Amino acid sequence: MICRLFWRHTKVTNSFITNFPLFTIVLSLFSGPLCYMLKRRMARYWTIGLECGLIAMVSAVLWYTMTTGSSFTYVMGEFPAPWGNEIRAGVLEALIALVFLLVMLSSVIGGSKYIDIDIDESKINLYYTLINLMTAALMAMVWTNDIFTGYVFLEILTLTSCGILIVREIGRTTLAAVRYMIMNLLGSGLFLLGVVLLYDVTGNLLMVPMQEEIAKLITNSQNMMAITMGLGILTIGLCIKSGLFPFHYWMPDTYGWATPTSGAVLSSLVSKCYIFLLFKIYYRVIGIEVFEQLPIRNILLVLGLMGMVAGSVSAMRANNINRMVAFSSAAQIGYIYMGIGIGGKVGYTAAMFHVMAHAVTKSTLFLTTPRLSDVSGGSLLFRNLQGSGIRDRAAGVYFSVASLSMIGIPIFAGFSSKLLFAEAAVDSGSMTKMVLVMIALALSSMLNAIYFIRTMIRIYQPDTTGIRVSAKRVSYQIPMIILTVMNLALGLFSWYFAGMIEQGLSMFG
Amino acid sequence: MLRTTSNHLYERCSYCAKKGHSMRLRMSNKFAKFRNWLAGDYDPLKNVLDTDETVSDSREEIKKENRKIISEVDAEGSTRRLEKAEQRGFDLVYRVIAIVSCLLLIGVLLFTVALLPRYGVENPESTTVVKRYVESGLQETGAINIVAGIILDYRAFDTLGESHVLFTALICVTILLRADSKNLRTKYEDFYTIKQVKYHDLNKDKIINRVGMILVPCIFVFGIYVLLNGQNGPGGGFSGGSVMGAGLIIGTAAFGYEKMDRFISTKTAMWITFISLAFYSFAKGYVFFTGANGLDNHIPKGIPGAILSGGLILPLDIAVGMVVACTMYGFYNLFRRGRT
Amino acid sequence: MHNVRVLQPVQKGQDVTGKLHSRFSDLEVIMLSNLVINYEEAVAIVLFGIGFTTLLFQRNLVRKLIGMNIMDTGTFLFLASMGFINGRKAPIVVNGVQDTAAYINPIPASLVLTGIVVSVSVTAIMLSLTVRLYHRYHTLQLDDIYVLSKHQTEDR
Amino acid sequence: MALTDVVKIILLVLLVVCAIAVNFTKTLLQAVIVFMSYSSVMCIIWVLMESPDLAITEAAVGAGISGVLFLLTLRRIRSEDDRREEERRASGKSDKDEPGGGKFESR
Repeated sequence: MICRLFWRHTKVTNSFITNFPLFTIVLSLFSGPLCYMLKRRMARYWTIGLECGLIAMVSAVLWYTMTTGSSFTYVMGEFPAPWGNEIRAGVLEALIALVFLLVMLSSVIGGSKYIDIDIDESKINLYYTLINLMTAALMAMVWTNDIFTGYVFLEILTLTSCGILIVREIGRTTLAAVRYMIMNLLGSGLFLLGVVLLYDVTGNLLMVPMQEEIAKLITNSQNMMAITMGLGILTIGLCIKSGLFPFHYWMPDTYGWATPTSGAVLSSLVSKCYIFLLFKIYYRVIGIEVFEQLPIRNILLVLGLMGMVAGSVSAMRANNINRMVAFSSAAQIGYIYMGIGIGGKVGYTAAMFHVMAHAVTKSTLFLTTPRLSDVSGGSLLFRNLQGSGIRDRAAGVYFSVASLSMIGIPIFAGFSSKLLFAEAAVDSGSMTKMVLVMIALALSSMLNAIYFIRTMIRIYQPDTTGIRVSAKRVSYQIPMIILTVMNLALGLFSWYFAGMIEQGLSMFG
Repeated sequence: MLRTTSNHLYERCSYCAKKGHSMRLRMSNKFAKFRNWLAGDYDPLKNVLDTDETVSDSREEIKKENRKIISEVDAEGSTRRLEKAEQRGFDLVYRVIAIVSCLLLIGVLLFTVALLPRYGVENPESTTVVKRYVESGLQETGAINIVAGIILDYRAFDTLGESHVLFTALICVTILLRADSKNLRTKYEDFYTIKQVKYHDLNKDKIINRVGMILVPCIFVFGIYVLLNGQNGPGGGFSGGSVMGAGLIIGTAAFGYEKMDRFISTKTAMWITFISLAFYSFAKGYVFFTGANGLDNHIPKGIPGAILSGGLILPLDIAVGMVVACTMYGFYNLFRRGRT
Repeated sequence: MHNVRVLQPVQKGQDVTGKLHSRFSDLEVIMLSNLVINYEEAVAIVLFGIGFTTLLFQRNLVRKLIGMNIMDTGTFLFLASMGFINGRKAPIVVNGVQDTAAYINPIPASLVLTGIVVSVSVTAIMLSLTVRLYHRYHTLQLDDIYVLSKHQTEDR
Repeated sequence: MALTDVVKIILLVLLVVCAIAVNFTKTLLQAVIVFMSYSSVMCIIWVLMESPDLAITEAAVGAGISGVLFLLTLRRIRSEDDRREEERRASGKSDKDEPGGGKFESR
């Protein structure tokens, strides 16, 4: 009897878990206006508590999809697929959402000191409002199964990222925000036009019916021009927004001058979210077999390779540690696009793995650099950073771990993703592709090594003038430990995560 | 001009290189450059961003500095000409590239449009979706206006996001324009208040006051009409809300801030926004939850055509309208006087 | 079901075709007549292009924003002209007629409604950014602002 | 060709003219007014294209609120210019000392 009750209970729980994606979106949407009303301390506690709750929910979804081995769609409202909105959860979505939420939580806690310093007291609750709305947008874009919902939440993401950039009210962030917004508006306009073109030929907005229509059209070879154009425009829009090679010049100002939490969130989550949406569109709207025959893939590969080298070269020339880190994320975006460009299951796995690895690593870097500059007279220039790693031990260690991961030293996350990229290149079956990718990987890793090791030498060079400081705040240590552990876990158990991503990809199609 | 030591160094190096000194000298210079780079002193992006001096945000100093820059650039006439020429060259290239790419984009898009199927004929089955919306939309949503049925019932999730877009914009504008201690504006608050007296005493003008007396109630009645009839005809939350917002704006222009603050204060506007958005989120969350789990949501649809019909459409319209009206009024106030 | 619009334009198109047949090949004629028939879409694309160009080149920030608005409107017009069929009525049920052939496609209208609100939000944010920039740099020309910002120093 | 078609074509041409004219107006105020007329024309086109919902929203949001926001921005800028002029008069400096060559953007 008890056993039966328990069984029923678990069954109910199981089906109840399918509601969690909806709850993540609606709860974080609700906390936006709530934090608008709350005072700053309460807003902060509420945000942190909410993030923890969301992490629990998303973990449950991940566990559920992994044990049942299948994804589920969730109808938003009474009306099923081609008529109403839908969201969808599989292993890949849940994994990405989990990583995003963990990074978001760590960034919010780890940068809270600087939030208090950089932002005016009366506007701190507005900052948390924006963070909550951004979480909602990230969740919605990860879960969505509808291309127009993607557009709406993409706009929320754009506006919130502008908001968290300008909340530090100095002249440079205003200028950076104008630049950022202009690029992003071009991107949004192109994305919307692409969506409209695709809607015009398919007559649907949900991803699954769209894919069916497109498959039908392609077998009859109708409207190929419109499909290619729509996809191309949409791709250009999202590339501009995520900062692929020729469009990456807004990056350093944007990431470098924002408050550290914003820098971490913008570089590690927002641009990744655009890439994930693009990947989802390739996989679920166009169909991956169709996508692999289109020339767009090769263009992405070439741009990604160029971005890897160009970003690293720019990072080498920088004389300011934040600008260096920002330019290096241009290079890392290039890696991800290269993975999509290589193609094949391994290539996509590598790209998605690098999304997670880079999110974890880059947020660590952006959260440690202000600590290093704090013990060096508030300067971010290299020549003033001498010995800062010794003065602030904890920040130095976290920075070194993240740098080593960026370079690609074994046991760290960066190494595993580079290994996966190499494997994908070997698997791709094309000799030119393999050679190109290998050369670019080697070159980029070398450049990475040069500028990160130079920074590490710099921050560990003894300097007698400074005072030794150690980070006493628990609120700083905990998130940094979470991020470092995630980094190590992604490095050591990369096969496990790669397996999860592959499982997710097989549910994706 | 503010020059750091590194810039001098850089200039000297490039000077040597240009003058064609011996190879060894250049090599040693390069080595020095490398050493400087390792030390973080070498600054290839000369004068681009970072210098040592810290300058406070004070406007006076910034202005003084601007003047200094301009006068110095004037003094170095040749440099300026060079810079200008460089800039012009860059501009020319940029413009040509941009024009070509824009023309290319337009051309390709026109080409695509020319090849596009005309709606209805060669178009594949885009009709299944439309068919259900048109043929059973009235019964399923209770709204005569099919568009209202789509945005607030079939595809309500998009609209939920959309109203939060507006709220996000309000937050961003508040961050940018509300005066605070770190904002540049505070130091000149006095000046602004003086100016405000000069610009803002429109409400002392009798004509404007009287016209406002007549016009504002009419606008409000029209806005409420549009808002309440969203399910029965063209209109709905967004249009009705923005008409009401326009009414509030005209009221402020005609009657002045004191009267409007008595009518709808900052706190009230905040509470209205919060309650409307929270109601929206939870009502829609409830409907999504019940719909997905196959439960009955117990919301009566009402008789189509009546004002109290269309299930949740009317309350949602009202909530959206309130949010939009408060947001528009908030925009106006922030732009006008730097606070909501 | 959807033949109403088709019948009219194709007849119209044949007129054009007859005049042009001597000079152009078949595909070109079809394309040109398509452009003439779908003149709304063609205009929408032109508007999009003008807006895009303005957003990209115009140095003045306010004009850039107007260009952005024009670009958005172009996209909306493009979207709406897809659903529009000559001779059909607005999607508001009148006298209980619930036939697809009686009304235009209601989906584009609902999407455009969303888009208009997004575009006004973006405009508000960009305008407030403009105000802040002008307050700081006393100019609206983006090039000048870049030049000034290069010479200016900031904390950190 | 029906009358509505003719009207629509005229309005569309007007739309394109307005869109181009934004780039060639002398002052920003003119540009904003041209843009507001653009929105009004757009509103009529929505009515002709049988989308009354869009027409109402465009009239209220596009021509109304957006235009008001643009005008408010211009006024903020003008009041800045006024302040600048007064300061300059107080300090007795000439136009050339100002960045931007002493031009006023708003006029």
